[in-house]
Amino acid sequence: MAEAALETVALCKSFGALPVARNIDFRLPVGARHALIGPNGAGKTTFINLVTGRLMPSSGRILLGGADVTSLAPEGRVKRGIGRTFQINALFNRLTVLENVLLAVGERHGVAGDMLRPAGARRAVIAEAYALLERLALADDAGRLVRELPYGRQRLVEIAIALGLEPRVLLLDEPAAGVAAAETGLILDIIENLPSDIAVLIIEHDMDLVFRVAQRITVLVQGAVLVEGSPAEIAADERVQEVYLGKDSHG
Amino acid sequence: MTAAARLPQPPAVRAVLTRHRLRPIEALPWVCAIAVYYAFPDYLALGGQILVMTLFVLSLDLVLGYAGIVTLGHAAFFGTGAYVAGILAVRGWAEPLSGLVAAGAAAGIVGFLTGLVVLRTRGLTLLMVTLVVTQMLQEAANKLGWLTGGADGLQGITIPPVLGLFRFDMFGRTAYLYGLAALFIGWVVARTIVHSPFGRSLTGIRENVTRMQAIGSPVFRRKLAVYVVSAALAGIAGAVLTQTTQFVGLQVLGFEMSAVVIIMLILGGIGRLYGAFIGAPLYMIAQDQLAKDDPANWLFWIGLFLLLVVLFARGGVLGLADRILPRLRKGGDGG
Amino acid sequence: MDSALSTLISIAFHGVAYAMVLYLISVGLSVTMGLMGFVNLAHGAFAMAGGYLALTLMNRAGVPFFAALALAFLIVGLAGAAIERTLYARLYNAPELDQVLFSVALIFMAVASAKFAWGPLALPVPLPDYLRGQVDLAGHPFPTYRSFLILAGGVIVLAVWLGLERTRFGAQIRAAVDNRRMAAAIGVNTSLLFTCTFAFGSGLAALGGALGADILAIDPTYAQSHLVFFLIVVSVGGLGSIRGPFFAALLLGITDTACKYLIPEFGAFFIYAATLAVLMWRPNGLFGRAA
Amino acid sequence: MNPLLAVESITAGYGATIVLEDVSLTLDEGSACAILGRNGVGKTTLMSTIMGQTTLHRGTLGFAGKDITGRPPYQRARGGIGFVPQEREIFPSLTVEENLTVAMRPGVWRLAGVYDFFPRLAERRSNMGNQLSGGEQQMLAIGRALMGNPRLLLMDEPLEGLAPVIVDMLLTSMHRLRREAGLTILLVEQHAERALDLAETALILDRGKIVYDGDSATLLREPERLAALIGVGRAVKRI
Repeated sequence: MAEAALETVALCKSFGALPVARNIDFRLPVGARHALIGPNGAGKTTFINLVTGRLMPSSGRILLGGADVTSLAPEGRVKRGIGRTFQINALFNRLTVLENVLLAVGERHGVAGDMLRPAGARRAVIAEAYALLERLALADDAGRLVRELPYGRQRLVEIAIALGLEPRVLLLDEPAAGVAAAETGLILDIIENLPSDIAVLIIEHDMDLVFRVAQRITVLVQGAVLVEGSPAEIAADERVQEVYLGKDSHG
Repeated sequence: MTAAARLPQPPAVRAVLTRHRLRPIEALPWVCAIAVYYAFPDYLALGGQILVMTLFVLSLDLVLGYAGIVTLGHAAFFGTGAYVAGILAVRGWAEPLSGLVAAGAAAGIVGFLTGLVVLRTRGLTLLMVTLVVTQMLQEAANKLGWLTGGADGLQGITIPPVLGLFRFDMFGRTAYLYGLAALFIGWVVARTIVHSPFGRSLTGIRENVTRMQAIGSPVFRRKLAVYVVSAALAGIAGAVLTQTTQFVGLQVLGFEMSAVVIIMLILGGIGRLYGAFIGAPLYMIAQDQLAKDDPANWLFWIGLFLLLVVLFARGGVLGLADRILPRLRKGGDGG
Repeated sequence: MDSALSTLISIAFHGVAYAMVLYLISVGLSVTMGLMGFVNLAHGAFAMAGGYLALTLMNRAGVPFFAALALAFLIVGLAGAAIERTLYARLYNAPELDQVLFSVALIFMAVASAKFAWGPLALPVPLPDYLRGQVDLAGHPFPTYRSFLILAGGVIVLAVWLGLERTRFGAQIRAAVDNRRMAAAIGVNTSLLFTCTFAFGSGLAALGGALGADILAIDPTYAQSHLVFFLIVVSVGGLGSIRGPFFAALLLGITDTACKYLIPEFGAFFIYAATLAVLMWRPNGLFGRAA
Repeated sequence: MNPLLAVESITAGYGATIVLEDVSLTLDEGSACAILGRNGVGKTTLMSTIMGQTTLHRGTLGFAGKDITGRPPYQRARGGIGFVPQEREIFPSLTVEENLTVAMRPGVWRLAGVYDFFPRLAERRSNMGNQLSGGEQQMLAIGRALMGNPRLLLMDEPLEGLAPVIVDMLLTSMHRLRREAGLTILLVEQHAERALDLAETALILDRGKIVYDGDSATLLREPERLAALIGVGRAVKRI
């Protein structure tokens, strides 16, 4: 069995009496391309928040590269290789594109707490950040303020920041959300060309994108895993069709 | 290092590589300060106070302008420094430099302890907590009359010559240079921090805390660190004020003190390191000229002015300069 | 034993009277801050304006006590509406720092204007004869004016509660505090609602300032020196709440009175410490909802 | 006859984001239209845009013969658009009765009428808004919209997350609203068959664009096509 980059064991979370994650066993092998789909309120973003540490689970365990990180603070998990993007852009709007990525790369190099040496003297950090922008075709915008970019380009900066962390597990929360249809292609290209050793988990409503990117798909319904399988299996699965077409299983 | 050697240098990269380098214009405040010393010997007392306030505003800029922490209680640290320096001097530890260090350390400790509380809150709660902490200190200073002189202020402070050489004279020459030296050191500290990776990450915290957490930044620790540094600098500013004026009163811990220092920062330009160097002198000189006869009206005009700034001129003097200068230069260098 | 008891009664009595004033002034602040999310530090200026207006009407123009109160309520309320429309409304979505600066500017201008118009000293409070002296209740003598204050405050508090709990306008306000967007979606004109609420809150503050002139003296620094107490009532009570600030005001009024009686050497130190503790324990106040 | 609602090539979203692109639809008085599509395709955004709660980048909105494009939400509500939002958004610090009366505007629907329609609400009239079950909240949300005596009722997934008994009960109510009250209804619904049963026309959105605009009977007759348009299988088949 291939090594798991990310694994959750019997993960549960409740808000008061309301369970939002029920006994989720999930396994993301190294280098996987995996999609998480499900109706609104199925608990997809909750799952991401549990994995990244923004929420603490009620019970269950989270393993990163085999190590238990269940009680680790969010920044500790980033250090262990988790990177994420946000459903709604969460960028440093009044900084330039390059500076946005620099912050992430600087944190990863462990230099961001340094009060003494100038940031501009960290040439390795800057070189790496700029190379990343070149890879994502953002180099021309490197000096522009993020808030001046069109929304679709900002989505790319989201991904660039996450990649600046050199994550082993990359969580993409609706990477194409809010982008005009004409621009989604670029985002898709980027996702398809991600380094093959990164395990990617993508939450997405856009089925074209999901079926083009994912090797495996997990369907989440009401906080629990309904089914997991290959795209073909999911497409053919009766229960999934019911969820999406709303046929009443009991009537 | 090989990657660094191959680093291409388009303008965006060059900007990051060179931003921390000293520019000639950065000598301007210091040249001005020295010039004032020789040109206006009669105004050195005011000049000394301007230098103190500049340091105080500079310390606030770190917290408010860079880290985005909206505090209504920065006077807590200024006042702590002022009282510690005064009390030490009255109780037999009058040597000024060590007094300055002790005051800075005391303010830093107060910053650390209150920061543990303050920085866990936000919005109105944060405003309230900072305000209440300062009120608490002021009330303590008010009621501990045996130690602080209470409402009458702490009197009878005498400071021996700095380094045993420079006596605080009645013209305020030593005081001015002493304040200038303290401000210079404060500026070096603030400038170093602002241009360090730590300083950049503060900007990140101001712009988007959620994202900072998601890139693995220990946000609380960073905020606490800058809060402590800023508190210590404010404390040193307060101590300089005590040592050079040989008096401390309750107003150093007042709401108006906290408010005025924010106003000076807004006036000069927030989050820009040099806003303090413009806002504090401008405010204090205007106050000196306009408030002489009628302090009440001065408050009205500064209020009205602030109102107009908030409604129409965000960014202060430096912000206006940013908007006007490019227009003047237009045609000169189109790049 | 008897003297201890009468001290307790006296503390409770003066504390409650003080609390009424604090509540009248602060309740409008709580509702408007909860409704509009605006950090308004200048609310005390409206109380101060009410105090100056009422006292001047009585002192100079010989307007009767109750008429002066009513006029203060009306005029300051209208002024509040005008200021809300022209100034506050422009900053509803502005950063917190701008709102803080804006309201600090208003405080400064209010303080300076008051000093210019009325001089630096506190105004005398000309009470009508029937509110002077003492009344005897169950063997205890109580100052008549404070008793009246408690009574009047109680009536106004009750009226405000009934207005908010029993009228459609009150329901609209509560709905908008709960969920501004949905309130608009059922046809509530929220910006008009804001203006009305702001005007009413300012009017109540003016009433509180005028009624409480005997306790919180009307001098030019009023808006600044009592700011912290008004904010404590609101933040400890919980933003947007009507009941929260009432209990917070009672707590603050009685504790502060007790401290002044029993441990004057500490001043307001314990009040601040207690506020700090409460905000640490419940950052949204005792009756605030979780953010 | 002029349509009651005319949405003309709108592009809308939240701030700079774009969720809907070039969407048009018209709705005649007394008709009902179901909006279908998977999650995240912009159904809720369409509702919010008609209500005036989103950023409209392009396009116009007409209602009852008037241009309401720039109108604030409260004017649209007063003009006759009732909104039942997805999250129900009951006012928690108001009682059930206050939740209803606060939305009251003159017309045939009054408190007594709503209580007749949903007797359960009458039983819970003095409970606070946050003490209700999901089904009761849904009834209250619909009742609240009715109190405004709307000509058009926007309903965003009114059946989601409810027990089957409640779903049946609410469906019956919705059919009655159409038949007896003659209300015009725009309905977003996950359960395609139910929605198509209620509404005579249907609109299917995919990724912010309209991919089907026609009558619902056609879709009901051709489940294969319906599945292709909203099911998860479509993308695979295309590849």
